[in-house]
Amino acid sequence: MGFATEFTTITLQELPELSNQRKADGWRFVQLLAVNTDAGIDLIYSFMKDGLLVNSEIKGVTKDQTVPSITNNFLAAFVFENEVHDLFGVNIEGIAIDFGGNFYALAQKEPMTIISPEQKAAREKARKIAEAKAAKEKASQEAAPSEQPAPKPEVEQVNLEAKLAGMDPEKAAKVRAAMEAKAKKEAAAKKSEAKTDGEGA
Amino acid sequence: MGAFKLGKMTISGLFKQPETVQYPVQTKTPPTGLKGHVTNDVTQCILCGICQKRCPCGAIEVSKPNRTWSINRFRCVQCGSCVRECPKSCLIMEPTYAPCSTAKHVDVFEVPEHHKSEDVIKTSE
Amino acid sequence: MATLGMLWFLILFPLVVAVVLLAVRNNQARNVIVVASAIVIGLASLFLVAANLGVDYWKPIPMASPLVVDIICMVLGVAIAAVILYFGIKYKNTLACVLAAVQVVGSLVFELMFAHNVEVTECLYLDSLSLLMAFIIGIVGSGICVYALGYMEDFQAHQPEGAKDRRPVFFALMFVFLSAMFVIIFSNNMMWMFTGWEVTTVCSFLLIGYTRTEESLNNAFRQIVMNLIGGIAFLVALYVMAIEMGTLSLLEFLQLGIMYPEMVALPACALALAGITKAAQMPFHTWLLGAMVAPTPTSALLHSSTMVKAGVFLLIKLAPIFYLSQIPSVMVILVGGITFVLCSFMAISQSNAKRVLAYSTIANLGLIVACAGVGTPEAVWAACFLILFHAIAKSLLFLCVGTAEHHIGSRDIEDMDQLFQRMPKLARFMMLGIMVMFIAPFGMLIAKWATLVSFVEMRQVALIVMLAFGSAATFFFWGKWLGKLSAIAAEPDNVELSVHKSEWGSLLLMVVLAILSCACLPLISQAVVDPYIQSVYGTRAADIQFTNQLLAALLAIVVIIVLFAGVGKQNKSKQAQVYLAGYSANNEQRVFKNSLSGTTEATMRNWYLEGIFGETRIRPVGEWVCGIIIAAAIIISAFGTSVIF
Amino acid sequence: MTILAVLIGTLIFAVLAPILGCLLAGLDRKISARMQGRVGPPLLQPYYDVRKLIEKDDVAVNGTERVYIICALVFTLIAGGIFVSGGNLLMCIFVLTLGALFFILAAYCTSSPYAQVGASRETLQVMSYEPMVLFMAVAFFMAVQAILGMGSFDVRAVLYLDVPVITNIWLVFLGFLFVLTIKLRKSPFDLSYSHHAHQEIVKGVTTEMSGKTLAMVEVMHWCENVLFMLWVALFFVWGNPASIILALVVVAVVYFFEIWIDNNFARVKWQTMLTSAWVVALVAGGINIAFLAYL
Amino acid sequence: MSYATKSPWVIHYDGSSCNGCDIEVLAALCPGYDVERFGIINTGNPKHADIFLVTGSINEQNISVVQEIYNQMVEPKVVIACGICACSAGIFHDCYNVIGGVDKAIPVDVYAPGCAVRPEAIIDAVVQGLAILDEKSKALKAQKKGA
Amino acid sequence: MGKATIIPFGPQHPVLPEPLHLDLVVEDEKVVEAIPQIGFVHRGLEKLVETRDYNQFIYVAERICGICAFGHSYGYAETVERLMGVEVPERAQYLRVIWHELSRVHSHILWLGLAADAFGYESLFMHCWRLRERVLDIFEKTTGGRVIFSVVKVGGVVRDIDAAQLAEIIRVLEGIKQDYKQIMDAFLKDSSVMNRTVGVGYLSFEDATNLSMVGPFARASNVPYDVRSLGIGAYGSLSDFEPIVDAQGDCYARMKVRALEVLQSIDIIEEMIARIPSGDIAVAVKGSPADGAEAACVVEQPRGECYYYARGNGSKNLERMRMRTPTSQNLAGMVKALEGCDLADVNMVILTIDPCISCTER
Ligand code: SF4
Ligand code: SF4
Ligand code: SF4
Ligand code: SF4
Ligand code: SF4
Ligand code: SF4
Ligand code: SF4
Ligand code: SF4
Repeated sequence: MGFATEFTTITLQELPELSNQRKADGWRFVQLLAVNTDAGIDLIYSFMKDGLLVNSEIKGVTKDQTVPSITNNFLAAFVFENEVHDLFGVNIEGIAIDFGGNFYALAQKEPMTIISPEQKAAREKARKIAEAKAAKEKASQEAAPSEQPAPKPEVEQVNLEAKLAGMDPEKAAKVRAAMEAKAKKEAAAKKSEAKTDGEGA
Repeated sequence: MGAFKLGKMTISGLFKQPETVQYPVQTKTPPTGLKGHVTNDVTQCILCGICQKRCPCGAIEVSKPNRTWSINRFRCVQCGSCVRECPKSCLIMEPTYAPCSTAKHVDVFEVPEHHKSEDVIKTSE
Repeated sequence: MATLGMLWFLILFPLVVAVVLLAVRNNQARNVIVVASAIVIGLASLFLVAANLGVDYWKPIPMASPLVVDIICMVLGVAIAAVILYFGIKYKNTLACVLAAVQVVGSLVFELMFAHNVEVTECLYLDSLSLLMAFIIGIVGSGICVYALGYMEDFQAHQPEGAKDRRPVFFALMFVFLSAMFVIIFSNNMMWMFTGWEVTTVCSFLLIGYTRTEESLNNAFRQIVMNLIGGIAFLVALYVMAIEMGTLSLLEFLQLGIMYPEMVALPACALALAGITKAAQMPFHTWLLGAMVAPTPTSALLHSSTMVKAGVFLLIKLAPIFYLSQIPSVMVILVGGITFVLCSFMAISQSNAKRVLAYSTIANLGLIVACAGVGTPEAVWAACFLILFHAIAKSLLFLCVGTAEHHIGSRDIEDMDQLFQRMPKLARFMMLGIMVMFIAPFGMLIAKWATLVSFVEMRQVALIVMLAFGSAATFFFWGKWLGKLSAIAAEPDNVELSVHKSEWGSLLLMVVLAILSCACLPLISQAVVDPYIQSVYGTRAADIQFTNQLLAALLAIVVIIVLFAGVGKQNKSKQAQVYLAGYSANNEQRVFKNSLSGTTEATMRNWYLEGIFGETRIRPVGEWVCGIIIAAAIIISAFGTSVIF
Repeated sequence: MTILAVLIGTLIFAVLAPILGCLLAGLDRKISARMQGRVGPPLLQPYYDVRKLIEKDDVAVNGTERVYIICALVFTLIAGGIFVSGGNLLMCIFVLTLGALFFILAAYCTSSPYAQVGASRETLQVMSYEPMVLFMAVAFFMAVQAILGMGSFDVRAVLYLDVPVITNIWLVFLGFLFVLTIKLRKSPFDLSYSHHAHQEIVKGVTTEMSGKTLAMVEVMHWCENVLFMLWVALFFVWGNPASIILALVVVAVVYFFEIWIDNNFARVKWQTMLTSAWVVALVAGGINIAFLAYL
Repeated sequence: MSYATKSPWVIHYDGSSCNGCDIEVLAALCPGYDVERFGIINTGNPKHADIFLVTGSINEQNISVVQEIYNQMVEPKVVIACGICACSAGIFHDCYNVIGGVDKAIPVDVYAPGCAVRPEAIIDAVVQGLAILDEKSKALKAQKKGA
Repeated sequence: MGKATIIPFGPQHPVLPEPLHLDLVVEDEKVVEAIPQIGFVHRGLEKLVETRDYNQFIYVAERICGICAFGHSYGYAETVERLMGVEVPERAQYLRVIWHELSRVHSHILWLGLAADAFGYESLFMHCWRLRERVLDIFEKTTGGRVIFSVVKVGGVVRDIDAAQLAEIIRVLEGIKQDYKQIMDAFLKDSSVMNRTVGVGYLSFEDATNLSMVGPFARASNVPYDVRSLGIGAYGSLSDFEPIVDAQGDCYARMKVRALEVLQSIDIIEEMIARIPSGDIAVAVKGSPADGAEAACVVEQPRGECYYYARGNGSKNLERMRMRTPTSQNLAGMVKALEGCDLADVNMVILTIDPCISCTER
């Protein structure tokens, strides 16, 4: 038996159908996970049969949408559905063993949806890299992609401001201070990282 | 089925030397590479800060202005990545674990000035 | 002659009171009458006991059977049958009707055709056993009557609006019942005894059916049917006695029996059957369980600490015959032993306090029956003490349960959590009652000990085995109840302040009796029980050395002091929380956080071991085995008798 | 037997039993440890434990618990006293049972879920071993009767025997050894509370006890254990003083055997305990007694 | 020396440990190190314990549990934080549901570092804890006498 | 009849090595209802990917749990390697399997010990842990740590095991095997143990498949699923691998499956050691996972299949890292198996899924 993974995208409406189908065909429920993205929460349902691991992804579920529970078919999902509800704030309806938002006692509500400055920065950086890469590729086909220069602090600043606009002023100030320190460190770190990466081989 | 399946082992236990390491009277000889605690051979350290950056716990703090290298042993998880990443190989994983204490503290090492260090940075730049 | 007067007084006075009570409808007046007459009866019986303490001889009181009494007996017999027939027809119970008809015809025929030929010269008698019984009936029985006053008031208050107040009948019945009991224990003339026997049956029938609910009627009929069977057996014995032996005197019968044990096998078996039905032994034990629907605890109490005692009383009287006569002895021993062990087992599976008490009653009666069956002096000694302690402790317990029921609204043991705090005094009384029932150094266990010794000496292996297992079960069901009561937690409401004075009075009486009887065990042995044994067997019997009795009494006093003076106080230690796995919500009240983020109270339910000791498993076994034993014994003895004659 | 003798016996027992019991417990832990391939605590560890418990702060769930425990301890000592003074074996058993009842009540009175479940189990344990213990006493009586011609429950009767009672009642002795494991609270019958191995009911009966109360419980168990060993010895003593040595050897062997059992069994559930103890009692006790009765 | 030091009974609670430290605590009780040599017994019941071994860090949900167990222990008592998580929350210190080391919930007497904490370290920590236990025990005695 | 006995079970409870709470409703010690609650160990470590780069996060990953710590670092590395398309040198793959199987040996023996403790067999518990100590010694000698090793890195491993040490491992394992067989006898043939395990906590094959159970828990209900048979990494080079299954479905079967897996693992280790190739133990890993790249992988932990998922965002920090551990999958089966067992069996049944709350909640 070999092992293979597959990623597919489905819509929210197709979920019950998928769950029924998988049940009928004797697939094993592997897991449910959520990823917080700008567009909403991605839900990934994984099923497995004969070494084939299929991950079906529902992109960008928003707060006002309700996701039907699949515990009618796969009871084992109750753990993950409760978890996704508590940590990501996804509304899941009809969980067989529903802890009603008390699966975890948490300091913050829906902690996984809070976009930390680090995550923000990382996404930003990734976007820059991607942009730069695209630009480079366009500019010259023969050059192999190489290390990017560190993102310009100004650009980051702009982005940050945009993000902070919505926050309450006190918090925003804090974040801003943190970001400044972060940016400075980042700049220093970028250099050392480049170096060690080179030496690591 | 049957009883006293462990009978032989329990009886023979009476006549055998127990396998207990009678610490602290007796100590095991630490094998090489035992993850005990991290120390810094400060004569080599160039305060580059790589260890600080690599540490997944933020247990190390390198201060260039004060010329100190400090480690919070109550935060270090002995992952050894600082040791592996230190460019000067001045970090050593000692095979003895950090002592217990009634209060948490940070171990601070003063890093003396040494000329060579400047060269190293230059060459590697 | 003074004694004779006393006996008559004890028999007749309650009857008079009963008649008066029937007429009185005023609560106040009834209270006064009941209390006063109870005191009179109590004092009279006390006086009787005091005056005759240490009678170690048969004390037949010469008095020819007055014709009046015979006629009264006959009339009563007919009246009883009439009552039963009336209810039997009214509620369409054919079996009861048939049995009643059989009985009334049988007894009429007997009296008209045979009884006249037999002259009984001493109709009443007195010995130490009767004294003991008189003490129990006079003190415990009348104490119950007093208790019933307060109890029935609450009971009436709980009844639906406009329900008929039948309390006059109720109290009249109680006193008739007392009178009938006195008749049973004092009569040498078996005819009289039989009449008293039937009167108790009917009184209890009426008391059980008091509420006239379907359940109570069913149970009342079960009682009457079973006891009529016993009555008919009694009648059979009378026939045999009159026809074959030409006597109706208990004393003569016993003397004859001792001389010719084979000859009396059949009447002994028949009388034993009568005793067994009355003492609610398997397979007839269900009537006593059914009796528990009667107003708690009044009639239950009559049944448990007095009426059933009539059955064992008769059997103990017959003990010397059992000692010599094989067949009835084996039957009584086995039925008693099996009843003891199986009912002790079944008590484990009960959570209704009254049913536990009922099973325990049946079990203990079983033990007494077995002792009677063994028939040695030692066994009889033990049986006497079993009767005494059982009567006192059980009535105390029934009273406690009744009072608790009225104040916590349930007779379920599961609802008696923390009674120790909710009803501090009552709980201690109950705990004392329970301890007297099952644990050394208290009376019941000392008596059981004597039982064991007598069994060992008689090499009754089966009985030893049954006793050992039955006692173990006894420990379990009492122990767990005791535990329920003793629990302490934050439960501030003391709900016992509204208990009636009359109830406290009777409770206190029982407690004092219980304490005295335990503490004075050696004295009672010497003053009452030993003389009886001496009179019957010509030897002294106590199997338990005096020092051991004394030691037991001393220890009992220690425990009582601890119970009433030692426990329940806050000492100087700091208050600690109980361990709730680190997840308390309100530790004082044993409330913890639950899985769904709410709170739950940690509660404790006793064990019932339904799968092992459940009624449905055990009952059929007991009923069949005992039924077959009885049938076999009677058939064999009947056959044997016919061969002899 | 006079009350005075019991009193003196109790005093002697109260002094000696804790000392012997403590040493026995220490030995037990030492040997168990070795059976488990480890070193184990010092011999006097039980003594240190109790001393420590006495030093602990005085804390209780309610004031009643300790009263019950004091009673339990006192009755255990009296039971020992009755035995030591050569008194009635049945009385000794009954008084010990009274002690057990108070121990159970102490647990119930706390209204702690774990202590109460422990108490229920303890009650069940008493129910399980009680028949066999009674049979032991009965068999003792009958054995004395068979040897002397006159039965007696008195412990001191052994002094007049010319053969030990074991000769007549070895089957009962075996049955008694079986329930002894329950009484000693050893695996597989350590249901109500266990000295070791973690239990689903925490510390069962003793869950709520601490400090001095717990210390008393420990001492009580030492005394109980000594008393049980005396019971064992009873089977092997006769008129000859040398028999005491034999009895001591047997006691040592029996105790060692119990330790070994303790280290070789999983804890059973109550169903198994109840049925096995009763079956053993019925078979060992019943047969042996029947034998004595009809032969 | 008070007897407290000769019979230190422990209770272990797993705060939000990764199990690494838990099993080392258990391992210390097992033949490999056999801390019963010092009279240590793992009681599992706060009422019987003198030393509280906590592994793992404190979070929203277990803080009350740790506090309750601590409160139910009878004086004199000592708390030992076993492992980095218990000392300072270590690698998890910036997790959203982690409050911090055990000292955020109850007073800690000895910190035993290590990830996972080694059985030897636990033994060392207990030995250090015994000195503290002894002091507390003496203080309690003095206070009792005074009262 | 009357009310029920309601007992709070955990979070602090001597038989639960980890915090877990149950509201237990029992009658005569028979469990009528058991509602579990977790959440006492939840730290939220998946979110740490935002502050640790993918190299550092491996130290977080192995601290998901200290028992199969190695498995987590291995699974994590494997997933990230898939994400970034890194080819791991063969020797490193073999070394990973050796350590991983050693972890299984230690974990199963540990579990057997805990099981023995659960049914009140203290000396058996002690002997299990005595043996386990020898496995830990191997770890200490080869990795420098007893329970958490930090020997895996993305791209390979950080330490090699030299030939002498490999021989030593074989020697120690043979020694363990001897003692272990006696212990296994006690588990599988001792009547008092069987009395406590046979028929307890039954889970049928249908239930096990319907509930998607994994690991020994499922295999004891005859579900022949073992990730190792998928042949990921060096497992692919095993001469033969058959998952150990048992049809009995009760606690005894689960014990048996685990007990036999210890021997199976020892065989695997021996085979790996015999065939280990020489060569590098790591490759250099450069760059960052691409934005939006996804990878998933499964690893057979001692407790069963563990699922890993990683998503990159173009930076050195992952966008999302997720582990679904065997315990969280098996919780549903545990609730099912608890139905109608005795109070005394509760800890036994809970233990037979070998719960690791730590990794369930992360
Ligand atoms: S100079 Fe080089 S070594 Fe020093 S901090 Fe900068 S990058 Fe690191
Ligand atoms: S030890 Fe704490 S501060 Fe340091 S990196 Fe880890 S989580 Fe952060
Ligand atoms: S060993 Fe690991 S945790 Fe400790 S200081 Fe070094 S990098 Fe940090
Ligand atoms: S990495 Fe090495 S040289 Fe650099 S600061 Fe740390 S210890 Fe010093
Ligand atoms: S408590 Fe119940 S049974 Fe008693 S009188 Fe009131 S209603 Fe009737
Ligand atoms: S408490 Fe636990 S670890 Fe300690 S001896 Fe008992 S079973 Fe073993
Ligand atoms: S210190 Fe390390 S081993 Fe201990 S609990 Fe924390 S992460 Fe786990
Ligand atoms: S399954 Fe358990 S042992 Fe394995 S990693 Fe998870 S928590 Fe640890």
